[in-house]
Amino acid sequence: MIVRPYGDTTGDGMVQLSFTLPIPHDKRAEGAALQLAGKMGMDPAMLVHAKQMGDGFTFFVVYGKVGHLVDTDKVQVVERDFPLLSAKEVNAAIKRRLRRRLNVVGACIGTDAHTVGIDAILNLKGIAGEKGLEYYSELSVTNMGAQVSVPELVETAREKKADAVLVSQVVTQRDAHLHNTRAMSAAFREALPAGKRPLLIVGGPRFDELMTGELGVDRIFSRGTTPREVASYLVHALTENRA
Amino acid sequence: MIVRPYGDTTGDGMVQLSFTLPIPHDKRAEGAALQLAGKMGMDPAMLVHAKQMGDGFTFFVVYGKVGHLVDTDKVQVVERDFPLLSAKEVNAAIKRRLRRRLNVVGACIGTDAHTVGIDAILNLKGIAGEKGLEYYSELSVTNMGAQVSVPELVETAREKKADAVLVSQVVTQRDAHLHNTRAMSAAFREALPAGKRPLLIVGGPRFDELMTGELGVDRIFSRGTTPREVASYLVHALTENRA
Amino acid sequence: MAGKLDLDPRTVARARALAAKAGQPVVDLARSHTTVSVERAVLRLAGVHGADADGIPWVNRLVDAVRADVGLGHGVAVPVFHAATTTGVEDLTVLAQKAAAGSVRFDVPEKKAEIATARRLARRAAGAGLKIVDRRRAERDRLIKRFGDPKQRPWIYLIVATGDIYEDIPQAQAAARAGADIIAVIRSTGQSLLDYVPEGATREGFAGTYATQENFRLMRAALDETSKELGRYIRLTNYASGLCMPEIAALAGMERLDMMLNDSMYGILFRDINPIRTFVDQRFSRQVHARAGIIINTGEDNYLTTADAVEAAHTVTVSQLLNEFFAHEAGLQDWQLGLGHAFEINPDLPDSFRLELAHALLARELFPEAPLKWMPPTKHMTGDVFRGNLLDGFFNLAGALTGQGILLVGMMTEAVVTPWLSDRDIALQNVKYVLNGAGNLHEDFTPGPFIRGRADQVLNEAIDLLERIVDDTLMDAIADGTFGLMKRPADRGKGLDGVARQEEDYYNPVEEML
Amino acid sequence: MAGKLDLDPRTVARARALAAKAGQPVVDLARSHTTVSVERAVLRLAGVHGADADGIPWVNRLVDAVRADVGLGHGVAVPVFHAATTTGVEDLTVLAQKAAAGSVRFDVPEKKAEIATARRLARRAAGAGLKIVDRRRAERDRLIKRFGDPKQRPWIYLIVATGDIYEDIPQAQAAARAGADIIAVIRSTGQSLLDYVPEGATREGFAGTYATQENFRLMRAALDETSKELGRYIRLTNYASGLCMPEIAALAGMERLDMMLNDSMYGILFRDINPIRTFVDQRFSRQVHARAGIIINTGEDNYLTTADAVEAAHTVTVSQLLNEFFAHEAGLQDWQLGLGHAFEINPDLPDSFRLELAHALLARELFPEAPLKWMPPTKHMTGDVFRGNLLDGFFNLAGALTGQGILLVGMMTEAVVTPWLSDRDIALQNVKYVLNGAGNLHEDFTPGPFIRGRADQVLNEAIDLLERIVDDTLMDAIADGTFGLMKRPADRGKGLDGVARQEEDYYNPVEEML
Ligand code: B12
Ligand code: B12
Ligand SMILES: Cc1ncc(COP(=O)(O)O)c(C=O)c1O
Ligand SMILES: Cc1ncc(COP(=O)(O)O)c(C=O)c1O
Repeated sequence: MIVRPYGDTTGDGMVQLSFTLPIPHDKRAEGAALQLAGKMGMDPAMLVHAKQMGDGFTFFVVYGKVGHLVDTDKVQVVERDFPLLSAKEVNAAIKRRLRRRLNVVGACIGTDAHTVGIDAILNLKGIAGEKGLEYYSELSVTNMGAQVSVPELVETAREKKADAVLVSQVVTQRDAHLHNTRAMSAAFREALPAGKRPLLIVGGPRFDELMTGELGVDRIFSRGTTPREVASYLVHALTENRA
Repeated sequence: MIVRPYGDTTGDGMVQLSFTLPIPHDKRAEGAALQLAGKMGMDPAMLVHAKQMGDGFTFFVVYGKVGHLVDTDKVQVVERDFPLLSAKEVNAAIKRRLRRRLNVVGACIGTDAHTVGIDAILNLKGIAGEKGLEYYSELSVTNMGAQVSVPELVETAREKKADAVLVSQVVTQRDAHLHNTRAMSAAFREALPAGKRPLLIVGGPRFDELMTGELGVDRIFSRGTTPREVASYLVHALTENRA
Repeated sequence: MAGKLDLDPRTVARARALAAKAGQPVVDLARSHTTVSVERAVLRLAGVHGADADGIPWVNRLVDAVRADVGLGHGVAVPVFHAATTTGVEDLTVLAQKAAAGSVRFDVPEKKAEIATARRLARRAAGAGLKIVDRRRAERDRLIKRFGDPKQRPWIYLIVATGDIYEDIPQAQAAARAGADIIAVIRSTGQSLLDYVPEGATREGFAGTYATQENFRLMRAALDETSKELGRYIRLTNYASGLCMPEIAALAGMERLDMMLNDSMYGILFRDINPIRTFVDQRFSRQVHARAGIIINTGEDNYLTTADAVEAAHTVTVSQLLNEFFAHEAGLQDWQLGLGHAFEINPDLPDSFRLELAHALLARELFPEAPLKWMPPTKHMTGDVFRGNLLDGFFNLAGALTGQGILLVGMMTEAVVTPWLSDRDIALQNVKYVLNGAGNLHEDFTPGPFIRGRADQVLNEAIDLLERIVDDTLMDAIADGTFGLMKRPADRGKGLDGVARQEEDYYNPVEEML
Repeated sequence: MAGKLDLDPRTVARARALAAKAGQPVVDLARSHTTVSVERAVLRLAGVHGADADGIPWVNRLVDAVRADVGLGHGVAVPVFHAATTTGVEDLTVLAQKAAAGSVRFDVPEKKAEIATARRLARRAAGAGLKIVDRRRAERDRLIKRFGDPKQRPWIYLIVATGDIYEDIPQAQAAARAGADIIAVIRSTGQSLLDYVPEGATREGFAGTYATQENFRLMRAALDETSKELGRYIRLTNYASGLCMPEIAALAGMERLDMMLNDSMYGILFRDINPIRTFVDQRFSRQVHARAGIIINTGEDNYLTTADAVEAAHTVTVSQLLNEFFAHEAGLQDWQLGLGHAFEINPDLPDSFRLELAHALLARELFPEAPLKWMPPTKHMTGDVFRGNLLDGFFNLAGALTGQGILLVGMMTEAVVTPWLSDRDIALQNVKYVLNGAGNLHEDFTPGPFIRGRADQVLNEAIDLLERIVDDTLMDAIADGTFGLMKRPADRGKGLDGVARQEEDYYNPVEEML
C-alpha cells in the first residue's frame, strides 16, 4: 500500500520538523532553515517559529508537505517469526527437546549501568504483568548486573555453559551501544569456536532490529520487549534450529 | 557558509520530526515511518514514539541525523533593499517628492476576517510600540476592514485614487491566501492599465516573501512586520522608483 | 465550588440589575422587528426545504417574493398560507418554486376569516416543525439516559474543521473515542456572511465545513453510532451566529444538535453584521434553542483576541451579564448558558496564571448554575508548538481549579494550522493528564488576597462600565468600541436591509408557540 | 512556607532520633577506617598532581607504593613525609615518580621525633591545600556579593553533557544566559568506577564529560566570565560519588565548584560500590565539602527510577533523614544540604499530581532550612516529547508550589537523548513560564485532607522503616534491597580492597584540620 503523511486530509502529506542551526537568527537563517526543509522534501514548507539561543544558534519549527510516498510493502521489519508461547509451553518445549535446563547469562556491558531493562527481562518480577525468565523453571538464569566488562562476560558464559547470552545497552550517545555490541560479539567469536558459541542476543530501546548482521549478533530486541517474547525466541532458536 | 543541524555537537546533523501515517500501529507501520524518515534524508533515524489514534492512524516521533548540508550563501531572501525611515523622514520624503498625500487602501479580502494584522499596520494604535500608518500625516489611509470582496476593493481603490493597496490574508487552509491574492492582482490588472495600477502589497503570517512574481504583487510582508517597514517601503517604491 | 471569592451578594445583585436595565431597550427593539432570516426560519419549521439549481434555498426565494409583494412587516406566514389556500398549492416548497417563477402573487388578506384561516394553517404547519424539535429533544433525553453523560467535569469540547464533511466524520469519531465529549464542527470562513443556508452534504469549506441541514444530520447520525459504541452520549455543536442565526437554530433543533454558538453581539462585533439585525435574530434563535433544549455558547472569548485580556477583563463580565439577561428573556434556563471566557492573558505577564484564575473564578461564582465554556489560549500561541502544549496544560489546570463546565481543548498548532488529527490526540492527552492528575486540586485551592482582590476589581470595573452603558445605551457602547475594540454603529453593517419593523398585524406562528 | 501540613513535631523528632540511632554504627565504622581514595585526597591537598604516561595520576602511584610497603592503616601522610625527609625529595610529585620507579621505600618511623616531624610537614603541606580551599571559598563569597544570587527560588539547575569540555563550555554559557543559575556537568558513564581521577582537559566522554581538575578549572573560569556578563553568580556542579569521592571533593574545593552530588548510599546502590568503602569515603568527602562551603546534592531521586514512587515514597524520606544525619556529623550546615527527591509518580495514576505535592511538601517541611533539590520526571517520560514538555511543566509547578530550593530542569527528550541545546532552551522557557506566571500560587495553596493525609502516611511509614533498620542495622537494610530495590551486601561490591582499618597510630593531617 502507498500512503502519505496525514495532517487533516487524506494525501496532504503534512509533517512537523524542528532543529537547530549553528547560526544567529536573521532572515538568512530563516532561509537556511527552509533550504534544509526543502532538501528533506518539504514543499511548500512554512517556517512557523524561529528563536535565537545564545549568540550563534537558532531553533526552528517548520511545518509543511512532503512529496515522498511511503510504500508499506517495501518496509523491512523483523516480524516475529516464531510462535509466542506461554511459560508452560516454553518449559515443556525445553524439557522435551533439550532434556536439560537452558542456561542464560545476562548483563549490561561497557559502562552502561541501566539495569532496569535487562532486569525486566530476567528477574522474577518481570514487566507489564509478565514474569521474567527466572520464573521459567527450565531456564537457569545468571544476571551479572551492570558495567560488566566483555572479558568477564565471556568468562562467565563459558563457566555457566551459556546457551544464550543476553546483553543490554541503553546509552547510545556517540553510538556507545553499537561499539560495545560489536566488541562483545567479536570477543565471543574469538574466544569460542562456531559450534560452541552461545546465541547472542542484544536489547535496548534504541536498537534497530535489522542490524543483527552488522553487529554480529543473532537477534536484537528493542522498545517494549516482554520476557515471553524472549523466552519464546530462545525456544525457537535453541531447540528448533539447533537441536 | 556550510552548516548542518546541531543537536549537541557540531556537525551531528540531528533533527526531530513528527507526523501521522494513515495506517494502524504495528511493526510494519514503524518501518513505514522509518522509511519516510529515510526518504527525508534521516540516517540513522530513531523511532522514539508511536501511538495509534482511532482505528487507522498512527502518530510518530522520529529523531535522527540528516546528511544534508545547508549552504547559507545559496539562501534566497528578500532582504530589506530600502532604508528604514522614521515617521518624520517618511512624511518629509512624501512631501518633498510627491507634493501630495499618499493614498493607501487596506483590506482583508475574501472570507478572511482576521483584521488584527492589517489593523496593526494601518490603525493609529500600531503594534510593538510603533504607531500605524494612520499616524503618518502624509499618508491618507482607508481601512476597509474584513471580508471585503475583490470588486469592492478595486472600486474603492479607484475611487480613492489609491497609490498603494494593502491586502491581508491570514487563513491558509487549502491555500486560500494564495488563491485570493491571485484573484485580487488579476482583477487589478484587468481593471486598470499598467501605469494607473496601484502598488499591490500583500501580508500575512504564512506568506513566502519570495512569491511576489507568482502572485502578481509588488511586495509581500510576513510574520512580525512593523508599520515603519511598510511606510519606508511605500516611500521607496512610490517616490523613488516611480516618481 | 462556589464561595471561594466571598463576593458581596449586593454587588452581584447590582451588576445584574444594571445589565437588565441596559438590555431592556434592546429587547424592546427585538420584539418590534423581524428579519428575513426570522421569517425563513418560520418557513423552514413549516416544512419548506431544498434549493434551486443555483443552490439558493427555496425559503429564500419564497421570503424574497413575499417581501417584494407586501413587505416583511406583517410576517410571511399569513401571506404565504393565504396564497397556499387561494392557489390550492399546499406544499410550500412547490409554492416557493412557483413564486420564484413569478406565477404566484402574495398579499395580506383583509378579511378576518381569511386571516384566521391563514394563521391557523400557519400554526399547524409550524407546529409540525416544532413537534420535530420536541421529538428530537425527547430523543436526546432518552439517549443521554441510555448512554450517559460524561463522567467528569469539565466536558471536553473538540473542534473538527477539515472543510469536508466526509473527512470530518471519521475525525470526529476518532476524537470521541479518544475522549472528546463534545464535537464542534467549525464552519467554513465566510459562511456567517451568507444570507442563506447552503444545502446538502459539502466537501469544499475553507478552514471549516459548511453548516447545512444534511451535514448536521450526517454528523449527528455518526456520533449516535459512536455514542452507542462508547456508552457515552457525544454532543454535537455548530454555529448559529451570522446572518442566518434563526434558520440555523431551527435546523439545529430539527437535527438534534446539542449546543450552538450563539452570542448576542458576536455577529455585530466580529462579522460587522448590523446591530439591529443581530439583536432581532439572536432573540428568535434563542427562543428556538430554548425549545430544543440546546445549550448556547456565547463568544466573550473573542474580545480577548483583539483587546488585552487584563485591561478588558471587565468587558467580558459585562457581556456575560448581558448575554445572561438576553438569554433568560428568550426563555433559556441557567443550565443552557454556556457563557464564554478565555485564557488569553499574555503569558509573559508576572502572575499571569493567577490572574487567569481570578477571572475564571469570578465568572464561575457570578454564574454558579451555568455550564461556563472555557476557551484556550489563542492570541499568545506561536509557532513554538512545544510551548503551546505547555500553555494548554496550564489552561486545562485553570479550568479544573475553577470548576469550568465546558473545556474547549486547546491545540499546540493554534498559530499554525487548523487542528490536525494528531494535534487533537496530543491535546486530549494533555487534558486527560491534567484532569486525572490534578483535577481535584481545587480541594487545595483557597484563593489568597491577590486573586480575591483581582476578582473584586474586575467586578467593580464591570459595574462602572454597566452604569455608563445604562446612561449611554448599549447601542452607543457598541458603536464606541467598548467590546473587543470593535466600533459598530447601529446604522451600519451587513444585513440591515433584511430588517423590518413589525406592523400592527405582524404574525409569527412560531414565536406564538414558543 | 512551612507549616502547611501541620506535622506533629514529636513525630518529626522521633523520626530524626531514629535516623541518628540507625546511622551511628555507620559513623563509627567510617571513623575507624580509611581508603585509598581518602589517602589520595590527602596527598592531592598536600600538592601532588599530574599523571604518568599511561594517565595514572601520581597520587595513585604514591599511595600504591606506600600501601605495598606499609599498608594503609597508618595513613599515608606520615610514611610519605618521612620518606620526603629521609630522601630529601621535598616535592611530593617527584617523590611519587621515584616511588613508581621503585627507588624509594616507605616505612612508618618508630621514633617519636621522626613521627612528629613527618606529621608537622604533612600538616603544613595539607594545610596549604586547605588554604587554597579556604581562599576559593572566600572568593566565592566575594563573587556572590559582587554578582548576586539568583533573584528567584528555586534556583534553576541545568545539565550539560556533551562529553567534550570544549562543547560543554559554550553550551553552559548559553544555558546561563538563557536563565540557568546552576550548571552541572555530568560525568562520562563509567567514571565513577574508575579508581583514579583522569587528568587534563577531555573531549571523549560518553553521555557525559570526565570530571578532571582541568575540566573543573576551565568550566569555572568560563562561568566566572558569564557571571560577570550576567551580573549573577552562576554555580557549577559536578559529581563526587564513586570510587574517588574524597579526591574529587578535594579537587572541587580547590577549583571552587559550588555544589557536588554526594550521597551516602548512591555509590552502593547504583554503582555496586562496597558499602564500607562508600561510607568511609562519603564521610571524608563531606568534611571537605563542609570546609569548602559546597552544597551537597543527595540522590534519593534515583530510588524512584527503579522502585515505584508511591510504594517507595517513605524510603526517600528515610534516606533523606540518614543523609541529614551523616551530613551534620561530617560538619555540613543545613544550608548545604541539597536533599534529593523527585517527581516520578506514574502520571496515569489518579491524583498523581497531588500525591507529588504531598511528597514534596513533606520533604519541605521536614527539612525547612535545607535547599532541597527537586528532580524532574524521568522514568515515565517517553519519546512523546510533547507530553514530556507538559509533564515537566507540572513538575515545575509542583516545585514552585512546595517551595523547593533547587530545581533540576526536566528535558522533553529525557527518554531519547542527552539534552540538546534546544532542549535546554525549551526547558528553560518552560521553567520561566511557570515561575513567572504561577510562582506565587503557593499563596493560594492550602493542602486539604488528601494531601495532608498522604504526607502523614508517608512519614509514619518512614518511622516504621527506621524502627526496622535500627533493629536490623543499616548494613542489613541495604543488603535486603530496602532502597531502590537494590540488594547490596556489606562484603561485596567494587572497591572493597581499597579499604583499610585504621591502626592505632593512624594519622590524617586533613581530617585533623577539618
Ligand atoms: C532509570 C534511568 C537511570 C537510572 C538507572 C537505574 C538502573 N539501575 O537501571 C540512573 C538514575 C542510575 C541513571 C543514570 C544515568 N543515566 Co539514565 N536513565 C534512566 C531512564 C529514566 C529510564 C530507563 C529505564 O529504566 N527504562 C525502562 C526499561 C524497562 O526500559 P528499557 O531499558 O528500554 O528496556 C526495555 C527494552 O529496551 C528491552 N531491553 C532492554 N535491554 C534489553 C536486553 C535484552 C537482552 C532484551 C532481550 C531486551 C532488552 O526490554 C526492556 C523491557 O521492555 C532513562 C530515560 C527514559 N525515560 O527512558 C535515562 C537514560 C537512559 N539515562 C541516560 C543517561 C545519559 C544516564 C547517565 C549516563 C547520566 C550521567 N552521565 O550521569 C547516568 C549513568 C548511567 C550509566 N553509567 O549508564 C540517557 C541515555 C542517553 C542516550 N540515549 O545515550 C537517558 C535516555 C536519559 C537522557 N535523556 O539523558 N539512569
Ligand atoms: C485573533 C484570531 C481570530 C479572531 C479574529 C479577530 C479579528 N478581528 O481579527 C476571531 C476569533 C474572530 C477568529 C476567527 C476565526 N479564525 Co482565527 N485566529 C486568531 C488568532 C488567535 C490570532 C491572529 C492574530 O490576530 N494575530 C496577530 C496579528 C498581529 O498577526 P498577523 O495577523 O500575523 O499580522 C502580522 C503580519 O502577518 C503582518 N501582516 C498581516 N497582514 C498584513 C497585511 C499587510 C498589507 C502587511 C504589510 C502586513 C500584514 O503584519 C502583522 C503585524 O506584524 C490566530 C491564531 C494565532 N495565534 O495566530 C487564529 C487563526 C488565524 N484563525 C484561524 C481560523 C481557521 C479562524 C476561523 C476561520 C475559524 C472558524 N472556521 O470559525 C474563524 C473565522 C475567521 C474568518 N472568517 O476569517 C486559523 C487559520 C488557520 C489557517 N492557517 O488557515 C488560526 C491560525 C487558528 C487555527 N490554528 O485554527 N480568529
Ligand atoms: C459566538 C460565536 N459565534 C460564531 C463564531 C464563529 O463564527 P464564524 O463562522 O462567523 O467564524 C464564533 C467564533 O469564535 C463565536 O464565538
Ligand atoms: C548522588 C549522585 N551521585 C552521582 C550520580 C551520577 O553518578 P555516575 O557518574 O556514577 O553516573 C548521581 C546521578 O544521578 C547521583 O544522584
